Amino acid sequence: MQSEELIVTEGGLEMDTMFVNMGPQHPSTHGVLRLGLTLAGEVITKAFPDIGYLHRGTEKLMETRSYHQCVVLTDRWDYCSAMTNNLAFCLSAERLFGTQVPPRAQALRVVMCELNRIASHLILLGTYGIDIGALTPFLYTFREREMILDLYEKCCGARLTYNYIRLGGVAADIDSGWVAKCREFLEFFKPRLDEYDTLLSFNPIFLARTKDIGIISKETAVAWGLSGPNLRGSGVSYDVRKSEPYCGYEQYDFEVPLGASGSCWDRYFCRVQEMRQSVRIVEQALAELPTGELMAKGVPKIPKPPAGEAYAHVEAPRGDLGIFLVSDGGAAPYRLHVRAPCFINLAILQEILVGKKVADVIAVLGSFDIVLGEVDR
Amino acid sequence: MRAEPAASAPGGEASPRPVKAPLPTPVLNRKSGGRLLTDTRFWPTEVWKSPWSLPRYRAGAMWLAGIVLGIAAAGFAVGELAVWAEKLLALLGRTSLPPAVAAWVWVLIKLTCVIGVIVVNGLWAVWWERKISAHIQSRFGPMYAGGFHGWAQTILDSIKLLLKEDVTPAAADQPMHLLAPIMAIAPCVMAFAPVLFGDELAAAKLDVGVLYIFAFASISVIGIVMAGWASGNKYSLLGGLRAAAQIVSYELPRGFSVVPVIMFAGSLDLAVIDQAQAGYWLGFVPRWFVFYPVVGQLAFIFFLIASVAETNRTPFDIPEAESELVAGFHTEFSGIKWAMFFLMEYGYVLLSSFLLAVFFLGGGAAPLPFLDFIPSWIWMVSKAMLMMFVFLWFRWTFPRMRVDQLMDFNWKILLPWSFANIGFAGVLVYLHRSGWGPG
Amino acid sequence: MVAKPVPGGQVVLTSTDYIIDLSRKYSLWPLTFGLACCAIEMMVAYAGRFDFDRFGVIPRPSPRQADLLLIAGTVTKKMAEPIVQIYHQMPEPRFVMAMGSCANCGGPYYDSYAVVKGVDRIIPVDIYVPGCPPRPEALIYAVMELQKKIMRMKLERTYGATVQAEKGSRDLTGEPA
Amino acid sequence: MSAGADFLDRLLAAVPGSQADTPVKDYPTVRLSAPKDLLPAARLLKDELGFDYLEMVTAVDWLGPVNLGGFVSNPNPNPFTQKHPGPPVSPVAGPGVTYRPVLDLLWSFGDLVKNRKVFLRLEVPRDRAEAPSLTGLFPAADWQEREAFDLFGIRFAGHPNLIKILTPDFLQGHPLRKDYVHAKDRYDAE
Repeated sequence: MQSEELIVTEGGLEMDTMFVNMGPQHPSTHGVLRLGLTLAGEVITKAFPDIGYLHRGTEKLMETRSYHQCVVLTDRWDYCSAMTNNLAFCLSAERLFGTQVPPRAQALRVVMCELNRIASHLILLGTYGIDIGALTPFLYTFREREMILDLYEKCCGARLTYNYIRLGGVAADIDSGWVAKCREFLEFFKPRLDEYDTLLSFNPIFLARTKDIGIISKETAVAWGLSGPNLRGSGVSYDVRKSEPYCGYEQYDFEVPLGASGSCWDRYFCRVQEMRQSVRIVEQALAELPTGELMAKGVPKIPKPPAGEAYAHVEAPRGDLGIFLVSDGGAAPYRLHVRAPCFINLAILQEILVGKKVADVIAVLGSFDIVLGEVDR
Repeated sequence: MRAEPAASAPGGEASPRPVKAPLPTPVLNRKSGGRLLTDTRFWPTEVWKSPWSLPRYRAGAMWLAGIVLGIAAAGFAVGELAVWAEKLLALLGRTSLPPAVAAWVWVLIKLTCVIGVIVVNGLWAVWWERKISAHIQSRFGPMYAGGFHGWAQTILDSIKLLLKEDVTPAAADQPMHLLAPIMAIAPCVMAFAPVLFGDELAAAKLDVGVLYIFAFASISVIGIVMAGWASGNKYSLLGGLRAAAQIVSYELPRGFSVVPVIMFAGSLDLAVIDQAQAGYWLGFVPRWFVFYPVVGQLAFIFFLIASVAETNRTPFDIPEAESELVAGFHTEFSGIKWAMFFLMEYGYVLLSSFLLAVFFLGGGAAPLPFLDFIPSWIWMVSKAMLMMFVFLWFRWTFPRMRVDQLMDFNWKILLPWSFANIGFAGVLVYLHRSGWGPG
Repeated sequence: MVAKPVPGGQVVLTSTDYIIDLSRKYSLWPLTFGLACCAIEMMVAYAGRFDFDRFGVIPRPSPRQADLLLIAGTVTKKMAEPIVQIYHQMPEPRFVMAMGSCANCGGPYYDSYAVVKGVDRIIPVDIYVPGCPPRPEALIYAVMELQKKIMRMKLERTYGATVQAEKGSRDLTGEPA
Repeated sequence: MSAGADFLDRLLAAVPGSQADTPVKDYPTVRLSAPKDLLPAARLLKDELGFDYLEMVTAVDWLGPVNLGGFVSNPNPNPFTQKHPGPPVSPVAGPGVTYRPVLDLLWSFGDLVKNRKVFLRLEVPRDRAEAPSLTGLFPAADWQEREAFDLFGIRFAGHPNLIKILTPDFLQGHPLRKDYVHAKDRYDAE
């Protein structure tokens, strides 16, 4: 797409454009995304995001995997928050089977998914700081994230791809030491959030770089189908945990933080406040953790669900993750479609980046918090 | 993980179950006194009374004190050697060498000293920055590269860089690609001529020292733009053009913020500026230009900001902004050519910190009267290192500004204020001339 | 003269070899280049707890200044050609580390239509790191293994992975074939 | 979903060839009979009924069990492990399901204010899969339609740039079709 044609800027100045390839290997594209930017000087006239560099075709692979084997592949979509991928797939499959998950497993699912939301937002905090140039918050946020990963290691054994939420329940139970350790982490983490606010959120240079950059109005956000903190940053209050509560979210009270103007800073600050709400949810969930068994009865080794279709969606840290599952009665899902929030959030870049400077591209792209594993599936 | 074998279960229970083989004893972590591996997991939540109660904290403090005293002792030793320098000069004079050749040999000796300072500073500053950045970010810096705290890290880095393959991209403009690093590092070395390393310790005694330094310091921007253009890579072209805009526009406030100092000292010669700051007010406040009522502090801050921008360091490091333009103007340079740009950056950081020390912190003058016995060059080097610490510390705490914000800040805030500061200096000099101002 | 016991015979290193290998061993600069989930574990390895900087490993943004190409994630067919381009942009002596089972042999995507089954099909590889994703400790152990391998390199054969290309990536001794 | 069902009757009344379909696991679905009904239905949903949030555009290929030729795993270089056993679950046709050579398209519209959701379905013949594009009404459909084109080969009339989005450029055919057979390329050699 070499477009070196002449353009006339509004000031009547004739400038020739330069095609810059912010290619698959770039320090701040958060993975393998290629942005074809047509620059006039430092201002962008046309942006063409090119994806597919991490397309592994998992939707095709799942047509020859049994339901238990599919859960493993779901970890690798949004690898920053693997727990919510598992949850979305298991909710959709349980709707297909009609199984009822025991209350203790539901509470454990809520605790694990909220901890995963905190860990995923901490990754954003760190890498967004690096994109804007502040290299130190990355180290502090990853130090807190390490503590969450220790908690996951204690109960489900893995650090990143947990495979913990299974069909009909949860894989392993947590021992009493885990609850004490988790409370210790929450106590340690609350003052850290205020520390990040002083370190990065209200830093004058950071504000100057993100305050009124990449503004998305409510209508464009809804028209482009954004979801999650990107939609709530523009002020549209749509959270799947509130609109269609699953796994018992209606028992916990938490607010949904909204942004004021839809700028990069609002999307970023929505995530910081969401972490505070997640801490509240985990505390309430740990307070009255029901007892009982972990897996629903009667989930066979090779499950063969009745023919039919099911759609379930979950509030993943990056947006509204939905799984559309079709079964023809066979051992493998006949068709599985993932409504990937990052894939849909990324499409708006073509419209948002026009007229921005090169430095703003990084600020806007970072504020969308995309993970290429989920974009390309 | 039950360590004890099942046989030790209470005897009374009739155990139809076969006695299981006892679990193998787990592998204990020898270094941590035999505790299980998982127990050694350390969470930052463990709060201890005070850091001094930890033995390794006290050991670290002792090491630090030892290093500082070692440097002070080395200072005395070298101080005595300075006497030998006079004898060496006299020896040169008395030998049968004609005076012109003797002068040339003396210039060569001074030249090797200055180049030695820049190269050794290159090694020291990179290691120091990696250790500072590590400890700011709650991690260890280089630890294993050559023994205690990775002291040989940068020496090994430079040897490796010397032996890297020298890649010149096909799309590059070959001669310019080779010339760019030379054009970048040469002015930096030449700018070090009049820099004062002690009360009279300067390579060349120029009475237009300040003018000379600023003239040569701004030539290396040509090298950067040449690097940006010559490597045929769109990112480096953007980086080179940004560097040209930034360095040239920050030259102005840098020059104007030094004018009050020159007005107070009355001459452009660094030695005279240094002498003008000897002595103390009211017995203990040193007569440094930074302590002049309003003018000193403002000039110090403006010069510091402009020097940070001059050396392309955060928050002004847009020419080699890592997250935007892959590696800015030195994207296509590998091996020793890239090391030249790195050396230039740390050379200018050293130059700026020495200038800050001379102009504002009374280079060579002891802060308190009774500390006069320490030689002047130790005060100069310690003030320069303090200023270099400020430069390095900026890089790990500030985010990066955007190109137009950076330009607005310079032309709309820094430059007008430095003009105003010259006005205040004029008022101060007038008050001083009419008898009752400070100094 | 330092004689190093190595599988398949002795390798005699002169003192200059030792110094050059030591300098290459302690300043391995990888490229900031993450593909998939292993990239997150690589970032954790750079972060505070498993500090890579202790070994002198600093991520460099541009391939021109990098010695180590750390393939962290699934190598898809669309990404294969850029990876080969980056590999050839890196100056000698360069090393390649395949991190994670996707980079080693395709991993959980062994029968996918869009994945290259292992990065050694397109570029010669020095070190394979098993795991999906491998723990940061495993990554640090792999770097230490690479450092041991570098210490066995002799002066006239000082380019790492390319030598393996002629003799297949299994031969580690660097002996003349 | 009875409270929100009034919009269903208005939709069924307005769009001629549409009738309520078996719900996709308790979400109301409407099956359209011809591709030309899609645009009026979408415009009605967006303007009058307040469904201005297009969530998902996807398709299901009802040809039959998936053809194993679409999965290519290279021979295992390790001589000691036994021959590769092939895919874990051989896809056998389930009972009571009628396979037919058709691509079943699905659109999901959401109303964020009143918290409602409706699914539109449309069956399109496999050999010339044509459907009108919704990018005029909903920009969100842009990339999802390109993905449906790339993986299923459905041509969306009126789409600004209908080109490949996910699969590599040299990949022949549309992978998610049940009869897709993978043509070996240079990365699958030996």
